[in-house]
Amino acid sequence: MTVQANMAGAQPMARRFGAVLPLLKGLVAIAAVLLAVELLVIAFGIRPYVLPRPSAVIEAVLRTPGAYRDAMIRTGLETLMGFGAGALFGIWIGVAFSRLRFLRETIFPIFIVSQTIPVIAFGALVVMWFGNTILAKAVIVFYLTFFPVTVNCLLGMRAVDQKQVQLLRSFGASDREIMRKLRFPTALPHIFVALRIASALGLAGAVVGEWFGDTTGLGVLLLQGMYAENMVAIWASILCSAVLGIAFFGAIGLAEKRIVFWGGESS
Amino acid sequence: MNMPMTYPSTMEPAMTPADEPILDLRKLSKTFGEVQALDGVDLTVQPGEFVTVVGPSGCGKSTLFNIVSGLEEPDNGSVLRFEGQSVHAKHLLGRVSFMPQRDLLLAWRNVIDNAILPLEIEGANKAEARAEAQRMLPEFGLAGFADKYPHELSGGMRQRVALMRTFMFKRDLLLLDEPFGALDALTRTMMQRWLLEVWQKHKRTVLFITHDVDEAIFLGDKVLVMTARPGAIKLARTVDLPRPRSADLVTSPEFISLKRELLDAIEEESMKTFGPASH
Amino acid sequence: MNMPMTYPSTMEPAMTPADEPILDLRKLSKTFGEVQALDGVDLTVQPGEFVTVVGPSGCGKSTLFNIVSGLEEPDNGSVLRFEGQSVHAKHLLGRVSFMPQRDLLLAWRNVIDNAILPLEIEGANKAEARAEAQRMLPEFGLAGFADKYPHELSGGMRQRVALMRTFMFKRDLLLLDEPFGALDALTRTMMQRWLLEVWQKHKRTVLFITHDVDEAIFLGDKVLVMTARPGAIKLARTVDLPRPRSADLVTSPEFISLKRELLDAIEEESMKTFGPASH
Amino acid sequence: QDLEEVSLRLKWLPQAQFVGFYMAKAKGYYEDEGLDLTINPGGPNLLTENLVATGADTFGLSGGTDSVFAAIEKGLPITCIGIAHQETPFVFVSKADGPVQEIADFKDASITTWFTGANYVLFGMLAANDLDRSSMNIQPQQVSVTPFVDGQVDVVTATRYNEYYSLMTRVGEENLKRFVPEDYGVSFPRDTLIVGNEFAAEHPELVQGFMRATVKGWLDTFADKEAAIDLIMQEAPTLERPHQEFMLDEIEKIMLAGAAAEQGLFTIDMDAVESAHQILVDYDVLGGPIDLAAAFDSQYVDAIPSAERLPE
Amino acid sequence: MTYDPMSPSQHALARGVFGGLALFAIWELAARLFDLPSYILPAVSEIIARFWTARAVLGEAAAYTLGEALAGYLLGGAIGVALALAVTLVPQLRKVIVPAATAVNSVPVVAFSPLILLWFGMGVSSKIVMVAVAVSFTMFVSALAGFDRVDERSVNLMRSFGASRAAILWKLRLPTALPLILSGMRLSTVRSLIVAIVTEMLGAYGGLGWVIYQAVIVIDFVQVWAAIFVASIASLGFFAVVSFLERRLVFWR
Ligand SMILES: Nc1ncnc2c1ncn2[C@@H]1O[C@H](COP(=O)(O)OP(=O)(O)OP(=O)(O)O)[C@@H](O)[C@H]1O
Ligand SMILES: Nc1ncnc2c1ncn2[C@@H]1O[C@H](COP(=O)(O)OP(=O)(O)OP(=O)(O)O)[C@@H](O)[C@H]1O
Ligand SMILES: Cc1ncc(C[n+]2csc(CCO)c2C)c(N)n1
Ligand SMILES: [Mg+2]
Ligand SMILES: [Mg+2]
Repeated sequence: MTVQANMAGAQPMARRFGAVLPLLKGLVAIAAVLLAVELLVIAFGIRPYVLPRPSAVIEAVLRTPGAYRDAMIRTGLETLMGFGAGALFGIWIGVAFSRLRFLRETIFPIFIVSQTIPVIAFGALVVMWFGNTILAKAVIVFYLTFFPVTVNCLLGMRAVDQKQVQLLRSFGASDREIMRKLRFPTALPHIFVALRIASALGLAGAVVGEWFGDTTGLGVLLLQGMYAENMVAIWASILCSAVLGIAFFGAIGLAEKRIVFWGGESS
Repeated sequence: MNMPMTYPSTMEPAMTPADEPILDLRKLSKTFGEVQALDGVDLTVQPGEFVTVVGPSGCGKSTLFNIVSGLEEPDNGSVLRFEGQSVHAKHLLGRVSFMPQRDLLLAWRNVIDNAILPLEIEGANKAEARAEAQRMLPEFGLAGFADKYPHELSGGMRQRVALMRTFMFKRDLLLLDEPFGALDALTRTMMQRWLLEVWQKHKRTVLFITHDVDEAIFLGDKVLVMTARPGAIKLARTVDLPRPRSADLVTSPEFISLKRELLDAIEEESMKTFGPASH
Repeated sequence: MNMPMTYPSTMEPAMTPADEPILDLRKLSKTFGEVQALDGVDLTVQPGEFVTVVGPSGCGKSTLFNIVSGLEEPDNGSVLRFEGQSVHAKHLLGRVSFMPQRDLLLAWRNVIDNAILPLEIEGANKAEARAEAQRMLPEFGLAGFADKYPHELSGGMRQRVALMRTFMFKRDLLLLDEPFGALDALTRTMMQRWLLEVWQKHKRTVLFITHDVDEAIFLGDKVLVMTARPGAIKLARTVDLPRPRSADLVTSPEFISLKRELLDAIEEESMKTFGPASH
Repeated sequence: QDLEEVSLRLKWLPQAQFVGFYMAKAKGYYEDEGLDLTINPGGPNLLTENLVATGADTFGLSGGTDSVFAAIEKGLPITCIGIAHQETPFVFVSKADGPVQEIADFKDASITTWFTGANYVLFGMLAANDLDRSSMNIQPQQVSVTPFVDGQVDVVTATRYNEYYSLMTRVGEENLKRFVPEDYGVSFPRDTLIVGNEFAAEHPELVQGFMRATVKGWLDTFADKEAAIDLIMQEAPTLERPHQEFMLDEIEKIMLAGAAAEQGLFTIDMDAVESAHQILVDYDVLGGPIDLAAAFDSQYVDAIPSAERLPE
Repeated sequence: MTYDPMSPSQHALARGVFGGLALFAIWELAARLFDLPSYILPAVSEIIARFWTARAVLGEAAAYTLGEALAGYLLGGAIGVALALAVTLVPQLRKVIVPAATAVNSVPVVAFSPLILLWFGMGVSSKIVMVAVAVSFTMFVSALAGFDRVDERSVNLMRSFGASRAAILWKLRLPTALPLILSGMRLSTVRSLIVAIVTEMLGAYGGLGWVIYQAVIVIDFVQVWAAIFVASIASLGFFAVVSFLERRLVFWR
């Protein structure tokens, strides 16, 4: 019993520490990798065109830190807006679809087909409809993120143990209550899996969205580097994308740990 | 020590308002498409009684419970009377305490919140429900575990939480569908003894499904043996063993002779299911 | 009918080449990091003997089996003798037939191909192995199920396939770890009787883990009770009941008195695990 | 003062090639003309003509005469109101010590070019020099000039202000040989200013104002290139300044070449337009001749005296 | 009586077809009613008519793109499974490879496109590499989840039969992971085509992306939409084929 009490006390601390430690480890690991690449490039005399020295890339970022910071903020914001809306809509439509079979069976196939269309192919349409606003990018991110969320939300709701539904019904629960107290929580782990997938997709959407004529953002920097054949600039943009991507992924992971604390295995 | 002795079947008439059984099933049948699960079950349960049901796998025990808890409607022609009134099964939703074969705890709710789930659905005040559950914890051997989540509990503990949830849903009739089926034999013995203690204190009517003849005799005032599918009541035996019952009861001669009789009846039915192909 | 009567322990000396036990464990211990799972197990098994082991949950039964099947090395200082020779555990890999707690059938193999898995690994001719398995099917109650896949079988059938797989791996010593643990009480009874038949025909040595005292007595020539963790042998009792054993044995006085004795020993140990907190 | 909200869609991302527009905006010239102008960059797979035609943008700096022809042929309601690049901004480049020394050597060479307009320039050059391109090895060119640098390609296409700079820095100008289209009888004016027909019909005065402000912006740019480069570096800080400086020098030359040398910036040289048009008709890129008089409207540039369109 | 809204109704297919047709009808109506020019939104009938007139070009482009996508898909699948296998067989590698793969995956694949185009040129190889990069992570994650599902007790059982590591890999680990590997393969189909098309649009010698790119330049938006439709159909076809294979191979589900 005392052991358990100790454990209970130690847990929050371990949790807090547990969040920082991997971060620290990760940073050390990244530094090590960069150093290794640096040495490799120098040792083998790899042409900057094939692979520039990491130090040169970092130097490029530090030369115009404002530009990279603004780009990251802009791309990050686009992703965040579209992702937030996509996640909410994805869940909402997933819940609706799980209840309204007619709607699901009529509209879901269209959603599926829509996801086979590469966004870049109708960039012009997006610009025509939404202009060169941050909204346009958010819409693209939204388009890419809501679908996996809906799919997994449905999947998660289907994963509900029919016996648990019956139990709740035997307590006199309404469909609404069953949705709130059982189906949705059961679907949460699946939804988080989708969110993780969607975060990478959404970021890609934001970057591609910026290729449709935009002034700031990582996609813009990437294009600029690409057409000027500026390898250092390309790598700098990739580095920033990586930082942003990892941050998103990590944030979702943290949220998942907090929200789906039970680990997703239901009984 | 002598009060409990007189507790079971002998006390029934005194406890019932007017000799009225709490549950009365007649010619209860249930067909799923091609499969006839139940065929003319006749069964009465008196208030305060502990009735155990044994029967071969797939004979329709869970189906019977699903009907009594309101989850399924029986076939036409079946008679289902509850607390003296003829009712449709669906009217029983929310009126009996049902504990399914597995614990079915919600992984995202801690012990307390799992236990108060039925009260929450009833619309009870959450804080009050929690306080009440807190008070009940020690009795269910869960003192100090209020804030634990199901994945932090052993199988026996989870089962106790599920039982507590069932008890918190204060209905006169408790349906327990193999609550100890998933536990190992030793943990199971512990849980049986404990269940009897709790039951004796709470004085509820219990209908209890099990596969285990020892368990059926050890717990019940009355043991029902079901036939192979389609299920019906093959045999009903009153258990005239004194309460409180202790572990060494299982080696007493009365116990053994009752066990013998029930085993024979079950074996006969089991053979029908197993058939000769499976030895 | 009288030949089998004389079959069990009384026959042992005659069957053993030179009084040599097939398995001989002395001071066997096993520690996992902080946890001491086994502490000085002493155990001998004679050829042809059916030894059953009962003990509270987590007392180290599976660990014991893992060592004897060669999957884990015991701590230093443990003595492990197999067929008269002192061996390292790992040398036992492939030398005993091991059946784990669950059936662990491979979902993508049908009944026959699951059964011949160990022969395939031994490098046997597949066609021959299949033919042999075909011949064995009826005996295992699986006639006509050769081409079925595990998901098409009932729990009892799956368990029989797993047992058949174990028997096809022809080793002198069979280790069965709660083979019927997942089955319901009635199916279980059927399987026990059937196992005895198969065993008596194949004349193998069996070490059998169970939680169920009835099962341990019903099957065994000798019943071992293990202590709570760290596990050791608390009690060893020879079962002097005639073979073949029939179902009504469980209500015989000898059976009951042995059960009483074993139950008391187990309860004592169980209490240590359960502790007072959990009732 | 009520400003009309309008936008200009560029053909590409901010760089010195477009700095005159940024300059005009920074100096407030557009506001002076009653315009609240937003400059929208372009991108791959964006077509300026398309965005202007749909009204998504008011003005555009589009690909060039070739893309204007295509747009008119497809019925897009746009008009070209000025031409920025008076001569072909592309050159074809070979190695000074390589196998391609004169245009006749193109025959057996491996050539890459952009199939976004530059290909017609090349085809015209080859035809004008009696070379049969159907037997030649001409491949689409990728973003990178590295295949040329590495010797996998003999002739590469380069904009004079962009890829040529890369080639100079990587190979050295002395090691390069340029084939300038004008030297081979072909000229493709590019970087065309366009406007939507509806807008022009409703607000001719605003179109005129846009033109005036734009010209002023460019003249200021050429007058103080240092300030112009500062401006563009502010707009796109990750660009390389030396490259942008080089680009602006080249752009100045291209914008003030040909007819513009006399008549000033954004002159529409109909002779050059017609010759480019003829090449596209000859190659069946266009289904037939288009109405050039309707597609190219000089009134707005012509309304600004040449003297005001030329640097001092 | 126990109506489960999650299960498909018997009208599922009809409803799906109805939904598609309804969308097309609205689209067609909108395009005709508002007399939308093709550079805003061409009518469906126009697009479908183009299928026929441009069937040679579109068919060839689709084959080109499918070829790239398939090659990259197989390459990426092999890399993903091989990595997962390495991580499973050499547990020490897990701590290195999993975070590294996650980090690489956090970078949008398109961000690598300039590099890949620069390194591998405009030909099919750059498309194949891009698709492989995009597919390999999904496959790695799926395959790893599959290998992780392998029950240690089953491994022990095989060991007790005297099985070698290779036998355990072949007879146990791979088949256990197969369902998840295949579901990863199924999920990767659509993505492989999209990535191939996106990369083609940044520079290529052929393929649907290239057709789209060219069509935009000559302002032929009917062609753009026709190519998009073809891409959609190709994606769905690819998906259907892999789903079919999956059902065939993982019959025990
Ligand atoms: N919803 C249903 N649809 C079709 N058949 C059903 C349904 N529910 C139960 N059955 C069938 O009815 C029969 C009785 O099932 P039931 O679950 O009541 O048996 P049981 O006695 O509880 O078995 P067990 O001891 O294995 O729990 C079985 O053959 C089962 O397959
Ligand atoms: N690989 C291992 N690492 C650490 N601890 C282990 C390991 N294997 C077993 N243990 C511990 O050793 C003890 C004995 O476990 P074992 O599985 O042998 O018990 P058991 O008697 O088979 O239990 P059960 O009846 O539940 O099957 C347990 O406390 C268990 O947690
Ligand atoms: C300002 C600017 N305009 C055009 C090109 C050349 N170019 C030729 S093809 C193509 C698209 C990708 O294939 C581009 C951009 C350039 N480099 N920079
Ligand atoms: Mg049941
Ligand atoms: Mg065990």
